[in-house]
Amino acid sequence: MTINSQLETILFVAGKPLSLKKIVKVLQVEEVTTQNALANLCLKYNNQESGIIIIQNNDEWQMLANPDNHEAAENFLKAEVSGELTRPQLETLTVVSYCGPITRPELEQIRGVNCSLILRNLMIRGLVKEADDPSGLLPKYEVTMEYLRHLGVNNLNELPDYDKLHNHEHISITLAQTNKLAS
Amino acid sequence: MTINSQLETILFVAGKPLSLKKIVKVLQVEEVTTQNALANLCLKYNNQESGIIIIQNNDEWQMLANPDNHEAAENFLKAEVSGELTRPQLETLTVVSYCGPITRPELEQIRGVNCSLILRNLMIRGLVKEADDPSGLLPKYEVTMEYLRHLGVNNLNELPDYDKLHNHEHISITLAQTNKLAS
Amino acid sequence: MNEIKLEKFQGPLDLLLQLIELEKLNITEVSLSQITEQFLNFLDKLENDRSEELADFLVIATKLVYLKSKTLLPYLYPEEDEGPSLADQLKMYQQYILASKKINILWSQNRIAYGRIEPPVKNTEFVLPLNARTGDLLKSMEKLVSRLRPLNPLPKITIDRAVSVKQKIESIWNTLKQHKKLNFTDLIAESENKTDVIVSFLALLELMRDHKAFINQDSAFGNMEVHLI
Repeated sequence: MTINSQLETILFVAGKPLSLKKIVKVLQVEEVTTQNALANLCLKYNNQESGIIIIQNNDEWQMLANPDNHEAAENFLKAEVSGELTRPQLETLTVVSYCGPITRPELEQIRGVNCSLILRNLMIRGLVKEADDPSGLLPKYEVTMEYLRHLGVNNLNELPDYDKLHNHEHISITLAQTNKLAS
Repeated sequence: MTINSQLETILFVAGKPLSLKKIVKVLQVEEVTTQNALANLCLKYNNQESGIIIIQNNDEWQMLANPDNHEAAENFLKAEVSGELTRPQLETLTVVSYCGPITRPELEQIRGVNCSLILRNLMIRGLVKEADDPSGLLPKYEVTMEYLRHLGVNNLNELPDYDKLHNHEHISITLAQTNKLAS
Repeated sequence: MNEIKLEKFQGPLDLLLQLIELEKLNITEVSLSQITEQFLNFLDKLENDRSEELADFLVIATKLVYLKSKTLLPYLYPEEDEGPSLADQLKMYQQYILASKKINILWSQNRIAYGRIEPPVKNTEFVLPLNARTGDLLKSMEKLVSRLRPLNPLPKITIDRAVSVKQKIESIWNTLKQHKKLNFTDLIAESENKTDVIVSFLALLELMRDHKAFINQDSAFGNMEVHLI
Protein backbone atom coordinates (compact mmCIF):
# COMPACT_ATOMS: atom_id res chain seq x y z
CA MET A 1 0.00 0.00 0.00
CA THR A 2 1.10 3.57 -0.63
CA ILE A 3 2.31 5.91 2.09
CA ASN A 4 -0.70 8.14 1.45
CA SER A 5 -3.05 5.26 2.12
CA GLN A 6 -1.21 4.17 5.27
CA LEU A 7 -1.18 7.73 6.57
CA GLU A 8 -4.92 7.98 5.97
CA THR A 9 -5.45 4.79 7.99
CA ILE A 10 -3.29 5.96 10.89
CA LEU A 11 -4.96 9.35 11.19
CA PHE A 12 -8.34 7.61 11.06
CA VAL A 13 -7.42 5.02 13.71
CA ALA A 14 -5.71 7.51 16.03
CA GLY A 15 -8.72 9.68 16.77
CA LYS A 16 -6.48 12.29 18.38
CA PRO A 17 -3.78 14.77 17.31
CA LEU A 18 -0.57 13.10 16.14
CA SER A 19 2.80 14.81 15.99
CA LEU A 20 4.82 14.65 12.79
CA LYS A 21 7.52 12.81 14.76
CA LYS A 22 5.11 10.12 15.82
CA ILE A 23 3.75 9.66 12.28
CA VAL A 24 7.27 9.33 10.90
CA LYS A 25 8.04 6.70 13.53
CA VAL A 26 4.94 4.64 12.78
CA LEU A 27 5.23 4.86 8.97
CA GLN A 28 8.99 4.23 9.14
CA VAL A 29 9.74 6.58 6.26
CA GLU A 30 11.69 9.82 5.84
CA GLU A 31 10.27 12.98 7.36
CA VAL A 32 10.07 14.69 3.97
CA THR A 33 8.07 11.76 2.54
CA THR A 34 5.65 12.04 5.43
CA GLN A 35 5.30 15.78 4.92
CA ASN A 36 4.52 15.23 1.25
CA ALA A 37 1.94 12.60 2.11
CA LEU A 38 0.34 14.97 4.64
CA ALA A 39 0.16 17.71 2.01
CA ASN A 40 -1.46 15.27 -0.45
CA LEU A 41 -4.00 14.17 2.14
CA CYS A 42 -4.91 17.79 2.90
CA LEU A 43 -5.51 18.36 -0.82
CA LYS A 44 -7.68 15.27 -0.97
CA TYR A 45 -9.81 16.09 2.07
CA ASN A 46 -9.85 19.81 2.61
CA ASN A 47 -12.41 20.84 0.04
CA GLN A 48 -15.81 22.30 0.59
CA GLU A 49 -17.92 19.20 0.06
CA SER A 50 -15.82 16.81 2.13
CA GLY A 51 -17.38 15.34 5.27
CA ILE A 52 -13.94 14.73 6.76
CA ILE A 53 -11.10 17.26 7.02
CA ILE A 54 -7.46 17.30 8.14
CA ILE A 55 -6.49 19.96 10.67
CA GLN A 56 -2.93 21.09 11.32
CA ASN A 57 -1.83 22.80 14.52
CA ASN A 58 1.86 23.69 14.15
CA ASP A 59 3.47 20.27 14.41
CA GLU A 60 0.32 18.21 14.96
CA TRP A 61 -2.24 16.66 12.65
CA GLN A 62 -5.72 15.29 13.20
CA MET A 63 -8.56 13.92 11.09
CA LEU A 64 -11.89 15.48 12.09
CA ALA A 65 -15.42 15.97 10.81
CA ASN A 66 -16.04 19.02 8.63
CA PRO A 67 -17.25 21.81 10.96
CA ASP A 68 -19.83 22.82 8.34
CA ASN A 69 -21.59 19.56 9.21
CA HIS A 70 -21.50 20.21 12.94
CA GLU A 71 -25.27 20.04 13.21
CA ALA A 72 -25.42 16.58 11.68
CA ALA A 73 -22.64 15.46 14.04
CA GLU A 74 -24.44 16.97 17.02
CA ASN A 75 -27.55 14.99 16.15
CA PHE A 76 -25.39 12.05 17.01
CA LEU A 77 -23.12 13.05 19.81
CA LYS A 78 -24.06 14.86 22.91
CA ALA A 79 -23.10 18.44 22.07
CA GLU A 80 -20.23 19.59 24.24
CA VAL A 81 -20.74 22.34 26.73
CA SER A 82 -17.73 24.52 26.12
CA GLY A 83 -19.06 27.83 27.35
CA GLU A 84 -17.95 31.32 26.55
CA LEU A 85 -14.46 32.71 26.87
CA THR A 86 -13.83 35.51 29.35
CA ARG A 87 -12.04 38.62 28.11
CA PRO A 88 -8.65 37.76 29.64
CA GLN A 89 -8.94 34.21 28.25
CA LEU A 90 -9.84 35.55 24.82
CA GLU A 91 -6.99 38.08 24.81
CA THR A 92 -4.44 35.51 25.89
CA LEU A 93 -5.68 32.92 23.39
CA THR A 94 -5.51 35.51 20.62
CA VAL A 95 -1.89 36.40 21.32
CA VAL A 96 -0.89 32.74 21.68
CA SER A 97 -2.74 31.90 18.42
CA TYR A 98 -0.93 34.52 16.38
CA CYS A 99 2.48 34.48 18.09
CA GLY A 100 2.81 30.94 19.44
CA PRO A 101 4.92 29.14 20.37
CA ILE A 102 5.63 31.99 22.76
CA THR A 103 7.25 32.27 26.20
CA ARG A 104 5.46 33.74 29.18
CA PRO A 105 7.64 36.90 29.38
CA GLU A 106 6.97 37.54 25.69
CA LEU A 107 3.24 37.12 26.19
CA GLU A 108 3.32 39.43 29.21
CA GLN A 109 5.26 42.02 27.25
CA ILE A 110 2.45 42.14 24.70
CA ARG A 111 -0.45 42.06 27.16
CA GLY A 112 1.21 44.22 29.80
CA VAL A 113 -0.02 42.01 32.63
CA ASN A 114 1.13 38.96 34.52
CA CYS A 115 -0.25 35.89 32.74
CA SER A 116 0.64 32.95 34.97
CA LEU A 117 -2.86 32.36 36.33
CA ILE A 118 -4.62 32.79 33.02
CA LEU A 119 -2.18 30.42 31.29
CA ARG A 120 -2.74 27.78 33.96
CA ASN A 121 -6.47 28.17 33.62
CA LEU A 122 -6.30 27.79 29.81
CA MET A 123 -4.03 24.75 30.12
CA ILE A 124 -6.45 23.07 32.50
CA ARG A 125 -9.22 23.79 30.03
CA GLY A 126 -7.09 22.15 27.35
CA LEU A 127 -6.99 25.19 25.05
CA VAL A 128 -3.28 25.98 25.52
CA LYS A 129 -0.35 23.65 26.07
CA GLU A 130 3.40 23.71 26.48
CA ALA A 131 5.05 23.28 23.10
CA ASP A 132 7.44 20.39 22.63
CA ASP A 133 10.65 22.41 22.52
CA PRO A 134 13.64 20.78 24.15
CA SER A 135 15.98 23.59 23.06
CA GLY A 136 14.48 26.41 25.05
CA LEU A 137 15.20 27.13 28.67
CA LEU A 138 11.86 28.83 29.14
CA PRO A 139 8.73 26.84 28.27
CA LYS A 140 6.88 28.03 25.19
CA TYR A 141 3.12 27.96 24.88
CA GLU A 142 0.90 27.22 21.90
CA VAL A 143 -2.81 26.66 21.31
CA THR A 144 -4.19 23.11 21.18
CA MET A 145 -6.04 21.17 18.52
CA GLU A 146 -9.05 21.34 20.83
CA TYR A 147 -9.03 25.12 20.38
CA LEU A 148 -8.60 25.00 16.58
CA ARG A 149 -11.32 22.37 16.35
CA HIS A 150 -13.68 24.68 18.18
CA LEU A 151 -12.91 27.65 15.96
CA GLY A 152 -13.59 25.49 12.92
CA VAL A 153 -10.39 26.45 11.08
CA ASN A 154 -8.06 23.92 9.48
CA ASN A 155 -4.87 25.75 10.24
CA LEU A 156 -3.75 28.72 12.32
CA ASN A 157 -2.88 30.62 9.16
CA GLU A 158 -6.58 30.72 8.29
CA LEU A 159 -7.21 33.08 11.23
CA PRO A 160 -8.23 36.63 10.26
CA ASP A 161 -5.22 38.85 9.41
CA TYR A 162 -2.84 36.02 10.28
CA ASP A 163 0.10 37.17 8.16
CA LYS A 164 -0.08 40.70 9.46
CA LEU A 165 -0.38 39.79 13.12
CA HIS A 166 1.92 36.79 13.00
CA ASN A 167 4.78 38.78 11.52
CA HIS A 168 3.92 42.04 13.20
CA GLU A 169 6.85 44.44 12.86
CA HIS A 170 6.79 45.42 16.51
CA ILE A 171 6.58 41.91 17.83
CA SER A 172 10.01 40.89 16.71
CA ILE A 173 11.53 44.02 18.22
CA THR A 174 9.51 43.72 21.42
CA LEU A 175 10.37 40.06 21.77
CA ALA A 176 14.03 40.72 21.07
CA GLN A 177 13.92 43.26 23.86
CA THR A 178 12.31 40.78 26.26
CA ASN A 179 14.96 38.22 25.45
CA LYS A 180 17.71 40.74 26.03
CA LEU A 181 16.26 41.55 29.44
CA ALA A 182 15.96 37.88 30.28
CA SER A 183 19.50 36.99 29.31
CA MET B 1 -23.83 20.96 2.67
CA THR B 2 -24.75 17.98 0.50
CA ILE B 3 -26.28 14.78 1.83
CA ASN B 4 -23.13 12.90 0.75
CA SER B 5 -20.98 15.17 2.87
CA GLN B 6 -23.23 14.91 5.92
CA LEU B 7 -23.37 11.13 5.57
CA GLU B 8 -19.57 11.03 5.45
CA THR B 9 -19.41 13.08 8.66
CA ILE B 10 -21.89 10.89 10.48
CA LEU B 11 -20.20 7.62 9.58
CA PHE B 12 -16.86 9.17 10.57
CA VAL B 13 -17.89 10.39 14.02
CA ALA B 14 -20.04 7.34 14.83
CA GLY B 15 -17.20 4.84 15.02
CA LYS B 16 -19.67 1.94 15.05
CA PRO B 17 -22.09 0.26 12.62
CA LEU B 18 -25.19 2.36 11.89
CA SER B 19 -28.49 1.03 10.61
CA LEU B 20 -30.05 2.58 7.51
CA LYS B 21 -33.02 3.57 9.64
CA LYS B 22 -30.81 5.45 12.08
CA ILE B 23 -29.00 7.27 9.26
CA VAL B 24 -32.29 8.29 7.65
CA LYS B 25 -33.43 9.66 10.98
CA VAL B 26 -30.27 11.69 11.58
CA LEU B 27 -30.08 13.08 8.04
CA GLN B 28 -33.83 13.73 7.94
CA VAL B 29 -34.15 12.79 4.28
CA GLU B 30 -35.94 10.08 2.27
CA GLU B 31 -34.68 6.52 2.54
CA VAL B 32 -33.98 6.35 -1.20
CA THR B 33 -31.87 9.53 -1.00
CA THR B 34 -29.87 7.98 1.82
CA GLN B 35 -29.36 4.78 -0.15
CA ASN B 36 -28.08 6.77 -3.11
CA ALA B 37 -25.70 8.70 -0.88
CA LEU B 38 -24.42 5.44 0.64
CA ALA B 39 -23.78 4.04 -2.84
CA ASN B 40 -21.90 7.21 -3.80
CA LEU B 41 -19.79 7.05 -0.66
CA CYS B 42 -18.89 3.41 -1.33
CA LEU B 43 -17.72 4.39 -4.81
CA LYS B 44 -15.63 7.19 -3.35
CA TYR B 45 -13.95 5.13 -0.63
CA ASN B 46 -13.88 1.52 -1.68
CA ASN B 47 -10.92 1.54 -4.03
CA GLN B 48 -7.59 -0.16 -3.59
CA GLU B 49 -5.57 2.84 -2.48
CA SER B 50 -7.98 4.21 0.08
CA GLY B 51 -6.93 4.21 3.74
CA ILE B 52 -10.56 4.21 4.84
CA ILE B 53 -13.33 1.92 3.60
CA ILE B 54 -17.12 1.66 3.97
CA ILE B 55 -18.48 -1.77 4.76
CA GLN B 56 -22.07 -2.97 4.65
CA ASN B 57 -23.32 -5.78 6.81
CA ASN B 58 -26.93 -6.49 5.87
CA ASP B 59 -28.71 -3.36 6.96
CA GLU B 60 -25.77 -1.75 8.78
CA TRP B 61 -23.02 0.55 7.55
CA GLN B 62 -19.65 1.39 9.05
CA MET B 63 -16.52 3.38 8.20
CA LEU B 64 -13.35 1.42 8.95
CA ALA B 65 -9.61 1.46 8.32
CA ASN B 66 -8.61 -0.45 5.19
CA PRO B 67 -7.58 -3.94 6.40
CA ASP B 68 -4.73 -3.93 3.86
CA ASN B 69 -3.09 -1.32 6.09
CA HIS B 70 -3.42 -3.43 9.24
CA GLU B 71 0.34 -3.43 9.76
CA ALA B 72 0.53 0.35 9.90
CA ALA B 73 -2.49 0.46 12.22
CA GLU B 74 -0.95 -2.15 14.50
CA ASN B 75 2.36 -0.29 14.52
CA PHE B 76 0.52 2.73 15.73
CA LEU B 77 -1.41 0.95 18.47
CA LYS B 78 1.70 -0.87 19.61
CA ALA B 79 3.62 2.40 19.85
CA GLU B 80 0.74 3.77 21.92
CA VAL B 81 0.79 1.02 24.51
CA SER B 82 4.44 0.10 24.76
CA GLY B 83 7.70 1.76 25.53
CA GLU B 84 8.51 4.24 28.25
CA LEU B 85 5.94 6.65 29.58
CA THR B 86 6.32 10.28 28.58
CA ARG B 87 7.04 12.71 31.41
CA PRO B 88 3.41 13.96 31.56
CA GLN B 89 2.15 10.36 31.52
CA LEU B 90 4.47 9.36 34.36
CA GLU B 91 3.47 12.37 36.43
CA THR B 92 -0.23 11.63 35.91
CA LEU B 93 0.27 7.99 36.87
CA THR B 94 2.16 9.17 39.95
CA VAL B 95 -0.62 11.47 41.12
CA VAL B 96 -3.22 8.74 40.56
CA SER B 97 -1.01 6.32 42.54
CA TYR B 98 -0.37 8.56 45.55
CA CYS B 99 -3.64 10.53 45.57
CA GLY B 100 -6.18 8.16 43.98
CA PRO B 101 -9.06 7.59 43.76
CA ILE B 102 -9.13 11.07 42.33
CA THR B 103 -11.44 12.99 39.95
CA ARG B 104 -10.17 14.50 36.72
CA PRO B 105 -10.68 18.13 37.86
CA GLU B 106 -8.66 17.40 41.02
CA LEU B 107 -5.92 15.76 39.00
CA GLU B 108 -5.84 18.67 36.56
CA GLN B 109 -5.70 21.21 39.37
CA ILE B 110 -2.69 19.44 40.86
CA ARG B 111 -0.88 19.10 37.53
CA GLY B 112 -2.07 22.43 36.13
CA VAL B 113 -2.86 20.99 32.69
CA ASN B 114 -5.68 19.17 30.96
CA CYS B 115 -5.31 15.40 31.43
CA SER B 116 -8.07 13.82 29.34
CA LEU B 117 -5.87 12.39 26.58
CA ILE B 118 -3.23 11.18 29.02
CA LEU B 119 -5.78 9.43 31.23
CA ARG B 120 -7.21 7.71 28.17
CA ASN B 121 -3.76 6.52 27.23
CA LEU B 122 -2.99 5.21 30.71
CA MET B 123 -6.31 3.37 30.68
CA ILE B 124 -5.54 1.76 27.31
CA ARG B 125 -2.24 0.58 28.78
CA GLY B 126 -4.09 -0.99 31.69
CA LEU B 127 -2.30 1.18 34.28
CA VAL B 128 -5.30 3.21 35.41
CA LYS B 129 -9.03 2.53 35.62
CA GLU B 130 -12.21 4.22 36.71
CA ALA B 131 -12.87 3.42 40.36
CA ASP B 132 -16.13 1.78 41.40
CA ASP B 133 -17.71 4.66 43.20
CA PRO B 134 -21.47 4.75 42.84
CA SER B 135 -21.78 7.75 45.17
CA GLY B 136 -19.82 10.28 43.18
CA LEU B 137 -21.17 12.31 40.32
CA LEU B 138 -17.73 12.63 38.72
CA PRO B 139 -15.79 9.47 37.89
CA LYS B 140 -12.72 8.86 40.04
CA TYR B 141 -9.54 7.26 38.78
CA GLU B 142 -7.21 4.78 40.47
CA VAL B 143 -4.36 2.50 39.46
CA THR B 144 -5.16 -1.09 38.44
CA MET B 145 -4.41 -4.17 40.55
CA GLU B 146 -2.35 -5.48 37.68
CA TYR B 147 -0.07 -2.47 37.80
CA LEU B 148 0.34 -2.78 41.56
CA ARG B 149 1.18 -6.48 41.23
CA HIS B 150 3.84 -5.71 38.65
CA LEU B 151 5.28 -3.08 40.97
CA GLY B 152 5.55 -5.76 43.62
CA VAL B 153 3.39 -4.02 46.19
CA ASN B 154 0.18 -5.37 47.68
CA ASN B 155 -1.31 -2.09 48.61
CA LEU B 156 -0.87 1.56 47.66
CA ASN B 157 0.31 2.45 51.14
CA GLU B 158 3.38 0.31 50.53
CA LEU B 159 4.60 2.88 47.98
CA PRO B 160 7.73 4.71 49.23
CA ASP B 161 6.92 7.60 51.59
CA TYR B 162 3.23 7.02 50.98
CA ASP B 163 2.03 8.55 54.24
CA LYS B 164 4.07 11.69 53.78
CA LEU B 165 3.18 12.22 50.11
CA HIS B 166 -0.41 10.97 50.13
CA ASN B 167 -1.62 13.85 52.28
CA HIS B 168 1.07 16.35 51.49
CA GLU B 169 0.23 19.88 52.55
CA HIS B 170 1.10 21.38 49.15
CA ILE B 171 -1.40 19.10 47.50
CA SER B 172 -4.20 19.84 49.95
CA ILE B 173 -3.59 23.58 49.54
CA THR B 174 -3.74 23.26 45.76
CA LEU B 175 -6.96 21.26 45.96
CA ALA B 176 -8.51 23.68 48.43
CA GLN B 177 -7.94 26.40 45.85
CA THR B 178 -9.89 24.40 43.25
CA ASN B 179 -12.84 24.08 45.53
CA LYS B 180 -12.69 27.75 46.29
CA LEU B 181 -12.59 28.62 42.60
CA ALA B 182 -15.38 26.20 41.82
CA SER B 183 -17.69 27.50 44.50
CA MET C 1 -12.09 60.54 33.69
CA ASN C 2 -14.41 58.95 36.18
CA GLU C 3 -16.38 57.47 33.35
CA ILE C 4 -13.99 54.51 33.32
CA LYS C 5 -14.97 52.04 36.00
CA LEU C 6 -12.36 50.01 37.77
CA GLU C 7 -13.89 46.69 36.79
CA LYS C 8 -14.07 47.70 33.15
CA PHE C 9 -10.41 47.30 32.23
CA GLN C 10 -8.10 44.30 32.07
CA GLY C 11 -4.68 45.72 32.74
CA PRO C 12 -2.60 48.86 32.38
CA LEU C 13 -2.53 48.76 28.57
CA ASP C 14 -6.27 48.33 28.41
CA LEU C 15 -6.69 51.29 30.78
CA LEU C 16 -4.38 53.40 28.59
CA LEU C 17 -6.38 52.49 25.48
CA GLN C 18 -9.62 53.46 27.16
CA LEU C 19 -8.22 56.75 28.44
CA ILE C 20 -6.94 57.57 24.96
CA GLU C 21 -10.31 56.73 23.43
CA LEU C 22 -12.14 58.78 26.04
CA GLU C 23 -10.04 61.82 25.19
CA LYS C 24 -10.47 61.08 21.48
CA LEU C 25 -6.71 61.09 20.97
CA ASN C 26 -4.50 59.13 18.59
CA ILE C 27 -1.93 56.82 20.05
CA THR C 28 1.23 58.95 20.09
CA GLU C 29 3.85 59.65 22.71
CA VAL C 30 2.49 63.14 23.16
CA SER C 31 -1.08 62.02 23.78
CA LEU C 32 0.13 59.33 26.16
CA SER C 33 2.04 61.88 28.19
CA GLN C 34 -1.16 63.93 28.34
CA ILE C 35 -3.02 61.19 30.16
CA THR C 36 -0.25 60.41 32.66
CA GLU C 37 -2.08 62.08 35.47
CA GLN C 38 -5.35 60.31 34.80
CA PHE C 39 -3.48 57.01 34.77
CA LEU C 40 -1.72 57.73 38.07
CA ASN C 41 -5.09 58.54 39.59
CA PHE C 42 -6.16 54.95 39.11
CA LEU C 43 -3.24 53.60 41.10
CA ASP C 44 -4.71 54.26 44.52
CA LYS C 45 -8.09 52.92 43.46
CA LEU C 46 -6.37 49.73 42.37
CA GLU C 47 -4.72 49.33 45.70
CA ASN C 48 -8.00 48.71 47.44
CA ASP C 49 -9.57 46.25 45.03
CA ARG C 50 -6.94 44.80 42.75
CA SER C 51 -3.71 45.09 44.67
CA GLU C 52 -2.29 41.95 43.02
CA GLU C 53 -2.14 43.82 39.72
CA LEU C 54 -0.36 46.86 41.10
CA ALA C 55 3.08 45.76 39.92
CA ASP C 56 1.93 45.61 36.28
CA PHE C 57 0.47 49.09 36.53
CA LEU C 58 3.62 50.51 38.11
CA VAL C 59 5.70 49.30 35.15
CA ILE C 60 3.54 51.30 32.75
CA ALA C 61 3.33 54.26 35.17
CA THR C 62 7.14 54.48 35.09
CA LYS C 63 7.12 54.53 31.29
CA LEU C 64 4.48 57.26 31.30
CA VAL C 65 6.41 59.43 33.71
CA TYR C 66 9.49 59.00 31.54
CA LEU C 67 7.47 60.03 28.46
CA LYS C 68 5.99 62.98 30.27
CA SER C 69 9.37 64.24 31.39
CA LYS C 70 10.69 63.76 27.86
CA THR C 71 7.82 65.77 26.40
CA LEU C 72 8.29 68.53 28.95
CA LEU C 73 12.04 68.80 28.58
CA PRO C 74 13.00 67.29 25.26
CA TYR C 75 16.50 68.83 25.31
CA LEU C 76 17.41 66.51 28.20
CA TYR C 77 16.77 63.50 26.02
CA PRO C 78 19.03 63.37 22.96
CA GLU C 79 17.62 61.61 19.92
CA GLU C 80 18.60 58.01 20.09
CA ASP C 81 17.20 54.68 19.14
CA GLU C 82 15.40 53.44 22.19
CA GLY C 83 13.60 50.50 20.61
CA PRO C 84 9.84 50.24 20.55
CA SER C 85 8.12 53.03 22.41
CA LEU C 86 5.15 52.78 24.71
CA ALA C 87 3.04 54.11 21.84
CA ASP C 88 4.24 51.24 19.61
CA GLN C 89 3.52 48.74 22.36
CA LEU C 90 0.03 50.12 22.81
CA LYS C 91 -0.71 50.12 19.09
CA MET C 92 0.33 46.50 18.91
CA TYR C 93 -1.83 45.63 21.90
CA GLN C 94 -4.75 47.38 20.23
CA GLN C 95 -4.39 45.21 17.14
CA TYR C 96 -4.59 42.04 19.21
CA ILE C 97 -7.65 43.37 20.99
CA LEU C 98 -9.30 43.90 17.60
CA ALA C 99 -8.24 40.40 16.51
CA SER C 100 -9.60 38.91 19.73
CA LYS C 101 -13.04 40.22 18.82
CA LYS C 102 -12.88 38.34 15.53
CA ILE C 103 -11.68 35.21 17.32
CA ASN C 104 -14.61 35.53 19.69
CA ILE C 105 -17.01 35.53 16.74
CA LEU C 106 -15.42 32.32 15.42
CA TRP C 107 -15.60 30.75 18.86
CA SER C 108 -19.24 31.71 19.42
CA GLN C 109 -20.39 30.25 16.12
CA ASN C 110 -19.87 26.78 17.60
CA ARG C 111 -18.81 25.60 14.17
CA ILE C 112 -17.01 22.70 15.80
CA ALA C 113 -15.04 19.99 13.99
CA TYR C 114 -16.00 16.81 15.84
CA GLY C 115 -13.76 13.81 16.32
CA ARG C 116 -14.57 10.12 16.20
CA ILE C 117 -16.02 8.17 19.07
CA GLU C 118 -13.48 5.44 19.00
CA PRO C 119 -14.38 1.86 19.65
CA PRO C 120 -12.68 0.79 22.90
CA VAL C 121 -9.20 -0.59 22.31
CA LYS C 122 -8.53 -3.83 24.13
CA ASN C 123 -5.11 -4.14 25.61
CA THR C 124 -4.35 -7.84 25.33
CA GLU C 125 -1.28 -8.15 27.49
CA PHE C 126 -0.04 -5.98 30.33
CA VAL C 127 3.45 -4.58 29.94
CA LEU C 128 5.02 -2.67 32.82
CA PRO C 129 6.57 0.49 31.39
CA LEU C 130 10.31 0.51 32.08
CA ASN C 131 10.21 3.92 33.71
CA ALA C 132 7.18 3.44 35.95
CA ARG C 133 8.60 1.51 38.91
CA THR C 134 8.16 2.57 42.52
CA GLY C 135 11.41 4.58 42.53
CA ASP C 136 10.24 6.52 39.44
CA LEU C 137 6.91 7.26 41.07
CA LEU C 138 8.62 8.52 44.22
CA LYS C 139 10.97 10.80 42.30
CA SER C 140 8.17 12.16 40.15
CA MET C 141 5.96 12.78 43.19
CA GLU C 142 8.70 14.59 45.08
CA LYS C 143 9.33 16.83 42.08
CA LEU C 144 5.64 17.61 41.81
CA VAL C 145 5.27 18.43 45.50
CA SER C 146 8.19 20.83 45.41
CA ARG C 147 6.76 22.48 42.29
CA LEU C 148 3.47 23.01 44.11
CA ARG C 149 5.05 24.87 47.00
CA PRO C 150 2.79 27.89 47.50
CA LEU C 151 4.46 31.10 46.38
CA ASN C 152 5.14 33.78 48.94
CA PRO C 153 2.62 36.51 48.45
CA LEU C 154 4.09 39.62 46.81
CA PRO C 155 5.25 42.22 49.30
CA LYS C 156 2.36 44.56 49.74
CA ILE C 157 3.01 47.80 47.92
CA THR C 158 1.07 50.68 49.23
CA ILE C 159 0.14 53.67 47.22
CA ASP C 160 -1.78 56.35 48.97
CA ARG C 161 -3.97 58.93 47.43
CA ALA C 162 -1.92 60.85 44.94
CA VAL C 163 -1.78 64.60 45.08
CA SER C 164 -2.43 66.00 41.64
CA VAL C 165 0.47 67.45 39.67
CA LYS C 166 -1.34 70.75 39.53
CA GLN C 167 -1.64 70.99 43.33
CA LYS C 168 1.99 70.03 43.64
CA ILE C 169 3.15 72.71 41.19
CA GLU C 170 1.36 75.32 43.24
CA SER C 171 2.79 74.06 46.48
CA ILE C 172 6.39 73.94 45.16
CA TRP C 173 5.96 77.32 43.49
CA ASN C 174 4.82 78.88 46.76
CA THR C 175 7.68 77.37 48.73
CA LEU C 176 10.15 78.45 46.08
CA LYS C 177 8.88 82.02 46.07
CA GLN C 178 9.45 82.14 49.83
CA HIS C 179 12.87 80.51 49.97
CA LYS C 180 14.30 81.27 46.49
CA LYS C 181 16.15 77.96 46.64
CA LEU C 182 15.48 74.49 47.99
CA ASN C 183 16.72 70.91 47.86
CA PHE C 184 14.72 68.32 46.00
CA THR C 185 15.45 65.91 48.85
CA ASP C 186 13.71 68.26 51.26
CA LEU C 187 10.88 68.65 48.84
CA ILE C 188 10.14 64.96 48.88
CA ALA C 189 11.07 64.37 52.50
CA GLU C 190 7.46 64.53 53.51
CA SER C 191 6.26 62.36 50.68
CA GLU C 192 4.20 59.52 51.98
CA ASN C 193 4.77 57.25 49.04
CA LYS C 194 6.38 56.75 45.64
CA THR C 195 3.49 58.24 43.70
CA ASP C 196 3.99 61.41 45.67
CA VAL C 197 7.67 61.49 44.70
CA ILE C 198 6.77 60.92 41.05
CA VAL C 199 4.23 63.72 41.18
CA SER C 200 6.73 66.09 42.78
CA PHE C 201 9.24 65.30 40.07
CA LEU C 202 6.70 65.93 37.32
CA ALA C 203 5.65 69.19 38.97
CA LEU C 204 9.26 70.29 39.06
CA LEU C 205 9.66 69.51 35.36
CA GLU C 206 6.59 71.61 34.58
CA LEU C 207 8.08 74.54 36.52
CA MET C 208 11.31 74.22 34.57
CA ARG C 209 9.47 74.18 31.28
CA ASP C 210 7.61 77.32 32.25
CA HIS C 211 10.96 78.94 33.11
CA LYS C 212 9.96 79.44 36.70
CA ALA C 213 12.76 77.33 38.10
CA PHE C 214 16.10 75.79 37.19
CA ILE C 215 18.05 72.95 38.70
CA ASN C 216 21.67 72.43 39.68
CA GLN C 217 22.99 68.94 40.10
CA ASP C 218 26.70 68.32 40.76
CA SER C 219 26.80 64.68 39.82
CA ALA C 220 24.52 61.96 38.60
CA PHE C 221 22.17 60.94 41.42
CA GLY C 222 23.56 63.85 43.45
CA ASN C 223 21.33 66.29 45.27
CA MET C 224 19.25 68.57 43.06
CA GLU C 225 19.13 72.22 43.99
CA VAL C 226 16.01 73.97 42.80
CA HIS C 227 16.36 77.73 42.15
CA LEU C 228 13.77 80.37 41.56
CA ILE C 229 14.19 82.23 38.29
